Amino acid sequence: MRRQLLSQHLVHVLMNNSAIGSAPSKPTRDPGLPPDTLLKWYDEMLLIRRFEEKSAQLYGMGKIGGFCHLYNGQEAVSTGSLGAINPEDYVITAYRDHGLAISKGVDPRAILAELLGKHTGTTKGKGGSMHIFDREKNFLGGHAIVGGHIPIAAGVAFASKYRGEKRVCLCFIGDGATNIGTFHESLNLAALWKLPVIYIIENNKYGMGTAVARASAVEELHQKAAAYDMRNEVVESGYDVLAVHKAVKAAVDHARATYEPSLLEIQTFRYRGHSMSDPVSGHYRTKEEVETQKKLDPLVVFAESLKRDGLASDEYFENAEKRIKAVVDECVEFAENSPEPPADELWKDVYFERGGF
Amino acid sequence: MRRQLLSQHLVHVLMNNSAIGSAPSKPTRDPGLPPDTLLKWYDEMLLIRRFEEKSAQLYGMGKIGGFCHLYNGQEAVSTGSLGAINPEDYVITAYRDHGLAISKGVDPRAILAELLGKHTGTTKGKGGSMHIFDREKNFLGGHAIVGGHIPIAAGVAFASKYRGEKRVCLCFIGDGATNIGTFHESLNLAALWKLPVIYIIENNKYGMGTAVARASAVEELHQKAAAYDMRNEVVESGYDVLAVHKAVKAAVDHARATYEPSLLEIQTFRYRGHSMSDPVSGHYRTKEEVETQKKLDPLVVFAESLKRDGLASDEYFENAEKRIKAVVDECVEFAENSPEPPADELWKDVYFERGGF
Amino acid sequence: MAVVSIREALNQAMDEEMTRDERVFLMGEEVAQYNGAYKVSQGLLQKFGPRRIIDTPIAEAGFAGVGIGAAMVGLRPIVEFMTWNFSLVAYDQIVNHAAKMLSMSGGHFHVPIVFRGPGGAAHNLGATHSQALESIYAHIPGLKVVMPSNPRDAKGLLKTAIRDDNPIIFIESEVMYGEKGEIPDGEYTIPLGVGEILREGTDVTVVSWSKILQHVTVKAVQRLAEEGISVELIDPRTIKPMDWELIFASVRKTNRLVIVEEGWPFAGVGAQIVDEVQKHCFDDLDAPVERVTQEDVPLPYAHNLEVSSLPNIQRVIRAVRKAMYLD
Amino acid sequence: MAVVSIREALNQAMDEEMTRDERVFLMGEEVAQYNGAYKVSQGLLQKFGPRRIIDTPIAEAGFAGVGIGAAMVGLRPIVEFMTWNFSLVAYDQIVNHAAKMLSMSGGHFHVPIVFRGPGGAAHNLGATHSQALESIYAHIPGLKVVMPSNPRDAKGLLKTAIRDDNPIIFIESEVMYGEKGEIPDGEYTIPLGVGEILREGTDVTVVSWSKILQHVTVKAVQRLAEEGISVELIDPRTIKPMDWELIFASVRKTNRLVIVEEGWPFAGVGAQIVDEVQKHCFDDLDAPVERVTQEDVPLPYAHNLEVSSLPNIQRVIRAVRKAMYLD
Ligand SMILES: Cc1ncc(C[n+]2csc(CCOP(=O)(O)OP(=O)(O)O)c2C)c(N)n1
Ligand SMILES: Cc1ncc(C[n+]2csc(CCOP(=O)(O)OP(=O)(O)O)c2C)c(N)n1
Ligand SMILES: [Mg+2]
Ligand SMILES: [Mg+2]
Repeated sequence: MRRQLLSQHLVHVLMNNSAIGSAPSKPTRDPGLPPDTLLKWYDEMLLIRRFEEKSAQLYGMGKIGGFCHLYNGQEAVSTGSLGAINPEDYVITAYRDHGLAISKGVDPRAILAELLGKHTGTTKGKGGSMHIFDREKNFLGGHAIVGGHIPIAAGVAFASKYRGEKRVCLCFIGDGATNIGTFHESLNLAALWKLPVIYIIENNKYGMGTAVARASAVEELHQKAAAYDMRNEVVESGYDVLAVHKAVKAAVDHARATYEPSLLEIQTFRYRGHSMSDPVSGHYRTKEEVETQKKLDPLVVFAESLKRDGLASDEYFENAEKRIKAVVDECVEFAENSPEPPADELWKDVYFERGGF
Repeated sequence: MRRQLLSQHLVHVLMNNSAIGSAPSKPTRDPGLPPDTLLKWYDEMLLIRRFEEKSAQLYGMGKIGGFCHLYNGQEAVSTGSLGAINPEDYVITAYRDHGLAISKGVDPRAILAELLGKHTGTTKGKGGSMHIFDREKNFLGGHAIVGGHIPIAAGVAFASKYRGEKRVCLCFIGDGATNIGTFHESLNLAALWKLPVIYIIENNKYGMGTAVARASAVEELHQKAAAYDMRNEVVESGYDVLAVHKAVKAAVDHARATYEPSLLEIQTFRYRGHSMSDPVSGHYRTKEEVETQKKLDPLVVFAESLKRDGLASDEYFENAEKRIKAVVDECVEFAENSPEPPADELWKDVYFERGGF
Repeated sequence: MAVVSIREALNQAMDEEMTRDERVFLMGEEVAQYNGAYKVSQGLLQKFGPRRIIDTPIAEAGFAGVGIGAAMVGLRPIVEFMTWNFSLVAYDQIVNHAAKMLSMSGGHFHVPIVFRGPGGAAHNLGATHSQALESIYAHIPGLKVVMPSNPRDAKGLLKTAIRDDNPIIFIESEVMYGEKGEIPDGEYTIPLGVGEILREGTDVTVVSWSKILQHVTVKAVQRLAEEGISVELIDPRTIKPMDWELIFASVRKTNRLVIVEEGWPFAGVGAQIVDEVQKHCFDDLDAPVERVTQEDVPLPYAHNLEVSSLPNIQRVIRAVRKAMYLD
Repeated sequence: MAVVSIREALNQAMDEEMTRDERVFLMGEEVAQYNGAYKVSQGLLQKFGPRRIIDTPIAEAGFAGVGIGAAMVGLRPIVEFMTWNFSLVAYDQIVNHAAKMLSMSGGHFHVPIVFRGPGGAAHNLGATHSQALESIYAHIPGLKVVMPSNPRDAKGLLKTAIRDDNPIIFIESEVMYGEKGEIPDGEYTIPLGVGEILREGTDVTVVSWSKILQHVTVKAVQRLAEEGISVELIDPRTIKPMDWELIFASVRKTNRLVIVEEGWPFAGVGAQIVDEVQKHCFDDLDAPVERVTQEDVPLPYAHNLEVSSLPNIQRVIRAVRKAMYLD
């Protein structure tokens, strides 16, 4: 069982490396990745982390309402994956979407304004946390119905192929979402029609309070690709942005070359509860489990590897914290000072009025 | 590809056996099967065949309305499968349900009356051809929405296990139906919860006019079980009632012993069009293909093997035709002479009024 | 004026729009090789090839979602449901994704898509295969619902629907594909939301649409005319947005209203018409609004029960006479 | 009389019925280990064990179907949707299978099942997570739709629903679980299809249900009482079958009717009430029936827009005054 493999791997890592974070024993860095790209990735991951921490604070203060699903712990998936595509490529995901939106270049100020229900938000305050969209950045949401966006991703890839373009679509899926019907229908369609979509399971081990093994008859979720003869791969070290990047890059290259889809399973972990109303641990997972997982924090692991490779010093990381804090502060100021949507927005965007694109 | 394997197998059979029907080179007969059971099976398959031919006639005469999906060519699946279970076991299928209903012991007179929309029909004329039901016989339909009955079958098996019974549920599924979401959700649930359901794909190579390879990313449909770690088997010689029986029996035994489900793929062929309004060949398959497949007719194959094993003579088969003709004639007389449902039936069976079971 | 069937009219609409706009494509079960279960897409595969006329597996939620995704990034899909009954497995895609995308994305992504196919009862298809489902779609903001009753409207409305930038529920009738009528020569479109007065009258307004309009209501109105009752007959053509002013104006003239629809009564489209009319024409109404609907039961298979469940000429005549206090 | 929350009331109902009848079980996402996303099943896993309190994967169509199959062969499932919004992916199972099984099987198989969970808007959940969907279920023959507004009814109606032999759509309110009220001591049930007059009055009848009744309508009616307007307030409790006679009798007394509901207007439940009332009480009505509904748009996330879309006290007061020709 993959679950066991991962635990063994974890144990191995923890036992053989005194310095936490030096986990990837073999270097996974693509030699073609320039140092400043790597530093940019680090900054991005840090921004996501600090952005989410701030969101949690603002939620606690009652400034953010509704459901709010944070990404803490999964940053390497977002940054590693989106680092493998181009701006014209598409990204779509479920409701746990802040991190991916930031990686796709969506203005974090607009994201935070959205969380606060402001008119300057990504969707004018209409979608909220679960529905971040940005047409210009090719960020297609933010979707709150589990499984609902999976066929939509295939459709986006369909359009790309229809037009003879090489644009790919990355579609992020929770482990829990692999049990719903649209997952199956979409993977079959994507494989049958050879659509350039890369389905990326963010296996954070739980769908709300339900562990993978209590929801899915197979724990090796990438194995579900067998039912569609689909190219697939598992990344057990999903805390390692370089490992994630490598796997996604290979899938993207394959899709561009052949239009063929892939199913990737990236093993990761969420540090917070399912949403802000769910405690970090309790009913379904122990404090110990969370703490153990946190020992392979994607930011720490990446920082250690950057240091080891001589690409960044302690000073760099201190400065990064400051720079990122300033960005997050700016987001808060922007969001807090933005106006609510005007009353007549209620009637807008119900039907599209312009006569075509 | 399984498809190719089958064709090779076909060629092999046709080349090496001058007598059509001596196909199964190794004897597949379970030594525990008494001769009179085998003869009963032959009679049953013949009844299904003649019943369907009569239905086609009556449809042509305008006496049967709506959609009518005939079973000709698939008789070995029905008889072989249901020969492996007991009366208290459950059977559920889609709209191509006459043959399975007959094998489950549903009164063929009532089935024909149903097709004619008569009050003496299996469902008082309310369900029609696509919705044959019989509570007493544990025949749970007859369901016209593709995929709709697949989770229901899991629920029936769930109830069996809930009560600690050993009753199994056989659920028949078209090849086309393996692409819909409920198939996936149901197999996952059945495997996860260990439900005693045997999912039997009747792979007759087409879903309406769509060949398997144009609808499913894998042609080896039983391979879809891999996504659920489910026990599975393919029967390439689905024209051979003994081969079908053997595979289903093994799955049923396994389910009774362990509560575990299986996914079986039985390769078969329908001789008629998809429904009565679809021609036998044309748009999507050639006359030659149909004729070639008919050379492995389940009735002929079975008759030859009975003769070879010395269990039945030519005389037996002549008599069988007469007996079965009499049964079908009786069905027609019964159905034709039965009354329409009375007008007030419209308001019955909308809500169940009795106070519990 | 050419005389064509509704099938041909729909086919022409798709053909012309696909010729006009490279972004339009057709997808659905059996639409390509088989030329459509009801042959509405006859010849389109041959003309446009498999890139634009696409057979799908049986996976309505999946291919509806594919259409939505393609529409979000600039294509203009036509998604055929073999019948609307099967759209229920894709209901979430239509209601939670197609209908809400524009609003939830704050205007970033609109979804120009036409979902089309036959609706309503045919003959002896039983409860799951005979449903008139306009109400459960018209209930949803973000959708438009279109139901043509003749070849001219079928073509003109479908062309407009394909050019519209919103998700459209386009419901044809399963038993009317072969019915013929005149259509204008050359290019034309018919706006959504505009109803038509099929027959002017003074005694009572009757609103009805699609098959029931043509197979039942029109005939009942003819019989009533022979009795000397002057019906003003309205085909709204679009269910949502409904042409309220046309209906109100007529009711203000006739002071009576009968609605004849195929769907079930409870919270059906007709109920909404009653609501709007009693609100806007309260003092004009001389009698309760009468509705003729399918009985509130799953439609049985047997011919006699099926017939007695669906609206029929007698029931329409009775309703009109009741609205006129003639019985 | 004990004072309990709606959450506790529902929990007691399930607990008592599961104790009483071995065939009853509960299935849904997070209902067991997590004690329910809204804690309605708190403690039930501990009491009844994993055989009868069952966590499901995210597969609503799948587990709804499992419930239907189990019900066909004699169990009595309670299927929880984490919210009713997610039932849309299972809509086909409910509409084409649960609702039609008895009829299509000619009486062979009835489906005693309760589908339950929270419905309606909570706060800032956005368009897909805020829907009041009673209309699309009440439209379907074969289903009953129940919507309690207080702990006493929640318990009594849920117990009746579990004992009923038909598929029941039981819609709770996502934001009312913590609200408390008195419930009778000991065993009791409340029949389906029987409404309740919450307050007698003479000037105008108001019909409203579930959260909007308690959070909006009751308060509006209080304010109106302060203005000297005497409202007869009716909680139908069951949407289908609706207690028509109770409503008709009230309208015959007050001659005016206002309906306040959370759902969208077009072909909503309120439209059906208008239809029935104008038909049966035409000569009794002194003014058009007024409806207060959610605006016909997908519900936005931002607080101010959400509030302005949903029915509120001001709009109810305005509607009542309008029905009384007071403005
Ligand atoms: C169809 C549907 N059913 C249920 C829900 C409620 N729900 C929201 S998130 C969630 C868990 C999803 O888990 P997973 O796919 O693993 O994603 P993660 O939250 O771990 O990122 C559930 C059950 C929903 N939004 N949609
Ligand atoms: C959800 C749904 N979509 C479409 C249909 C129309 N339809 C009826 S049968 C059928 C083909 C099914 O093929 P298969 O599963 O292979 O079964 P077979 O007819 O070969 O026995 C289709 C598309 C339907 N009944 N239900
Ligand atoms: Mg998860
Ligand atoms: Mg088939």
